[in-house]
Amino acid sequence: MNLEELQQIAASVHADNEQFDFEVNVCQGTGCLSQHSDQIMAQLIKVVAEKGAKVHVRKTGCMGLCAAGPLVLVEPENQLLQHVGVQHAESVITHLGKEPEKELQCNLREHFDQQVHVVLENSGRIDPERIDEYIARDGYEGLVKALTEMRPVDVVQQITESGLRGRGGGGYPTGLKWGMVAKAVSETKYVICNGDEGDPGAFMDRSVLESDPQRVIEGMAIAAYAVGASKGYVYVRAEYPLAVSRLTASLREARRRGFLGNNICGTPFNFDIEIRLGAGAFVCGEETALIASIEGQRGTPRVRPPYPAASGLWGKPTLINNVETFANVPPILRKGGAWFAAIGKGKSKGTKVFALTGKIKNTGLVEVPMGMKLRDIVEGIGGGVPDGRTFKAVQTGGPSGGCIPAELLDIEVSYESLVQAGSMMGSGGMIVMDDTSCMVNVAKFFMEFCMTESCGKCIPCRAGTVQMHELLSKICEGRASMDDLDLLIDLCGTVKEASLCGLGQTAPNPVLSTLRYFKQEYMDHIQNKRCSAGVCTMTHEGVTA
Amino acid sequence: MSKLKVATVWLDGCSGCHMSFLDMDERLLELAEKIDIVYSPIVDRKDYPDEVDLALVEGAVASVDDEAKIKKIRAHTKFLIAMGDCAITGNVPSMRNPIGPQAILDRAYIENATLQQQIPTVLVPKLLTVVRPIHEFVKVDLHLPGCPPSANTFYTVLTALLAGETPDISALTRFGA
Amino acid sequence: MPPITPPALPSDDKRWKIVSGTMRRHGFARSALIETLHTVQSSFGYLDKNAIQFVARSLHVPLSQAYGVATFYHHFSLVQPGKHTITVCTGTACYIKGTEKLLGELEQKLHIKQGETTPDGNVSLMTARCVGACGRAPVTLADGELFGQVTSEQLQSELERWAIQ
Amino acid sequence: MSAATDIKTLVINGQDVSARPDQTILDVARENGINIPTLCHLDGLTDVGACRLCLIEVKGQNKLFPACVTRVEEGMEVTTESERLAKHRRTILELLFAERNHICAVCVANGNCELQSLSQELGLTHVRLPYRNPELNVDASHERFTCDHNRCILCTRCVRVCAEIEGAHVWDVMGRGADCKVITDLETPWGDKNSSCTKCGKCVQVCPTGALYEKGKVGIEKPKHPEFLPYLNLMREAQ
Repeated sequence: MNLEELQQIAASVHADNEQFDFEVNVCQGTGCLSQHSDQIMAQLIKVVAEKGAKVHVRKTGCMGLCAAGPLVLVEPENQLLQHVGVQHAESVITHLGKEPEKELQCNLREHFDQQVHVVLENSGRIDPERIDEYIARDGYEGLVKALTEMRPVDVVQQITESGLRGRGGGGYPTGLKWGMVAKAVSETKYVICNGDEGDPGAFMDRSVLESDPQRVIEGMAIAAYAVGASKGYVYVRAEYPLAVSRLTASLREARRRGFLGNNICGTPFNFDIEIRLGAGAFVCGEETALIASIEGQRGTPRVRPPYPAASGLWGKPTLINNVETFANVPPILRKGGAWFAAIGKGKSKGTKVFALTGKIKNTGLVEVPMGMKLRDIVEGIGGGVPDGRTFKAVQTGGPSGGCIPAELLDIEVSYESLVQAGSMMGSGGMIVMDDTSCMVNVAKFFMEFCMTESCGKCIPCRAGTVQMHELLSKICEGRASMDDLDLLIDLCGTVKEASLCGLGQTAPNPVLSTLRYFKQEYMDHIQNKRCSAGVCTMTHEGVTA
Repeated sequence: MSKLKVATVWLDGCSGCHMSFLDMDERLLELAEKIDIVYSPIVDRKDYPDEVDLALVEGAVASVDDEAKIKKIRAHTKFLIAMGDCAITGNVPSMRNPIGPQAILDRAYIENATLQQQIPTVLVPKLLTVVRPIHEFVKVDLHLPGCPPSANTFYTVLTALLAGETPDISALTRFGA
Repeated sequence: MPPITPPALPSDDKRWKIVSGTMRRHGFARSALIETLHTVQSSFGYLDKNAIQFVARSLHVPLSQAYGVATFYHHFSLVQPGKHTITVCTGTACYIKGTEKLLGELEQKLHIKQGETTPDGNVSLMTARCVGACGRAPVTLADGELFGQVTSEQLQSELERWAIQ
Repeated sequence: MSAATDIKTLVINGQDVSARPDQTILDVARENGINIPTLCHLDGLTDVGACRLCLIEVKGQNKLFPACVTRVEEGMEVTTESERLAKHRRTILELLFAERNHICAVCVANGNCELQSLSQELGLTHVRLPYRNPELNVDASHERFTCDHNRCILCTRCVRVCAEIEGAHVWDVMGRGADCKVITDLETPWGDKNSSCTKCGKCVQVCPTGALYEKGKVGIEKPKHPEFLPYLNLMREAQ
């Protein structure tokens, strides 16, 4: 395969599409599928066949605005249709080229116009299981370019220049990581894609794997070439069956087209990928735990160093990046590191995909340039809080992150600014809360999560999260004293500083950040036995047998 | 100078701490020059005095009665010492905690009783669901672990306190000592 | 390493061949433990001690290690699930949208706690740590089928349907 | 490279010390008479860095490092005692005491227990956290030994000694988080007729508390002897 052959494939796809007057893309992501978008698609195909219309009905991945699902996108008009039901199929087809029915029109300009799609550029626009459609949208150009025109060190250089940082949460510079693995001396090296998206309230990785799996495969192959690996693993949550099946099909397609296997693109480069299923353990998002899990063991993290870059899977140098990180790689190779570095602000380059959920109008998946104001995401793209309620906080970073209050809505979204605000970027969950959410209860919710997800290896996390959860329950039930609050703060300190891995070290964050911005709510629960949001039920201590 | 008013209290414990206290033997006489025992299972007085300078509390809080007592004691005591493991950790009385009070009552009064199998309710204080150390109910000024703390420990700690010094507890005793 | 002769299949049940196939595909490597347990779980619905022992012996994994792995991952169940399973998502987005209340109602209606199965073996009530459909919160899975923006009435009718079947 | 250039020099608590590059801070500290508290570490077993008691401070780094698995580096300035470390260590012990049912007074290991002596060493006179009081079982099915989960601190020394030294891997950890428990085989009784236990007793010797003990023996009269481990390792290397 060379660039010319790629272009030929692309041309044939374009020629195929030319035969049609219209393309009707039907979202078949998890969100829309739960509203039977598969039946809608079948009905659309039926109507098209009956009418003999020159319309291509295409199954695609996620279109982002899950709140308005099931979604249908009509091309070339680029008209998005919302809340489409089976009963609308006839109308959708007959209105092609004309103005669609009023109730179906989705014209949320403020939602779409401020977004910049790099990772999601193909989501909702291609059939995720047809590799040629990916190729038709410049897919695999990056890999071919890397293999035929660049040395591994040049690839690393481009990534470094792009300023891309780990999208899994930590924000470690990707180029630096690649360089370390590339320099490690070993016959065998591995590339692992971390798709163990465990943050509750985050579904970016699921969506990318469902909507544009080839992009991740290409990113991994480029990485493997850059670091000198010949074997890769994608670790996906078992809770994502659709992502797994699309990825499986895509791996087969990639092998068929010769992007995986031996002598890729006629070069001596060999690389193949296997899928490994997670089995319901949040801690496996931690890289050493994930490695243990791929090795077939209990997913308990181990002390670093040595880092996986030096000693990872089966003791070999291993590159681990998150799904979204790999998904950013193909366009960087295609358009150059400098292009990517021009998007974003400061030390946070490129875009970030967020899963915008909770008490917000436009729930769904959004991709924005780094450095955008939080307010623009919540109020602009998200459309603000519904039902006339008041915004209270936005939670980012999942159980490792924190809650950002209204007065900080004008901060820019970057790795540094979010940490400064007591939260973190995390993998991209962004959960909006209104005045019906009790912040102490939210802290308790996250603590319960950390407690049940703690692997149990180190004492501060295993036993500390249990005690913190107990103290938070006491506060929520109106049984706590000020001494209990002091004890909670004290425990936060030890769990944060003494835990072995990131799960424990960040477990106190939701408590610390809510204490920082919503201390009054804690005091209200403790001193006045009152929950202003009306979430907590105060009970009195049972004293008898 | 007036003598220090000292109380010793017996909650849910085996009285071993009190025995050990008495094991100070002749040193008790020496202490008696500086302290008055104003309330104790080993003196006559039945009600807790209004003002006590120092109280040594043995035993865990296991019943509603214990709970009321410890709160009253705290209110009328300047310096409160948790004496021995039961007061500090729950110790042996707390071994029923995993199975709950009903199981323990059944075993004692029904399963192991040869006659009159019934659980007493009159004049017997109600048990708490869990036995807990006293510091979970009131502020404790000094913890003196041991099962029981030795007579030497008592002597060293009390003489240090009388001299206005802070004793190094861990150098003297530990849990289970 | 000497060639591995796997132990005999526990019974004639054809599903053991599927399990054995997974192990063979991975060359009976120890690292295939989790993959194989996945196959057991999807074939039999749960892992019993016999199955864990068979897999452990076949892959030369110590019994305690295999059991440690099987009990570490919450996806694996060591008890037989009910005929139907209702899974309530307890992810953050669902929590914010009131999933706790739904779960409480289900517990009350079924007279079981989360993670348990009704005494008649008809319904298991499970929770999931986010199924990634947060845009449709609150979410539940009824026998694997995803329901978004679910209401207690919907759940009630689903339960009634199962009760008749 | 000559051996001499391989020697690292570092400072621990203001004291200049030298070390081989493969040594951990814990090794070097103990060689030089500096005590760092540990529970999961045992000479002769691989380290897991799980108990977090051996955390130390390194100058210029805000993070704390577990001494048992942190290799020495040239010029490192290590502090093993500070208010911050003491606080964390005491809290860790409190968490352990509160987690299960450690009733020292009636424990077989009373007087020979590492958890108990550490609490004294670190000046812990009471536990601020509420006791969890879990209901845990005692497995006395083995003809010679008993496993009392009430006293287990999940240090995994038994798991490691059985797998690494005895080579039987009878023990492992099951469950997750607070539900973790050491088990033999498929959570089957230790003394089961099909048990893979070799009855060597190494696990009992390395157990720091009263979780594993020999029947008919009380700790105070029968201290444990884990010193055989480095010896076994030496002899194994000599083969």
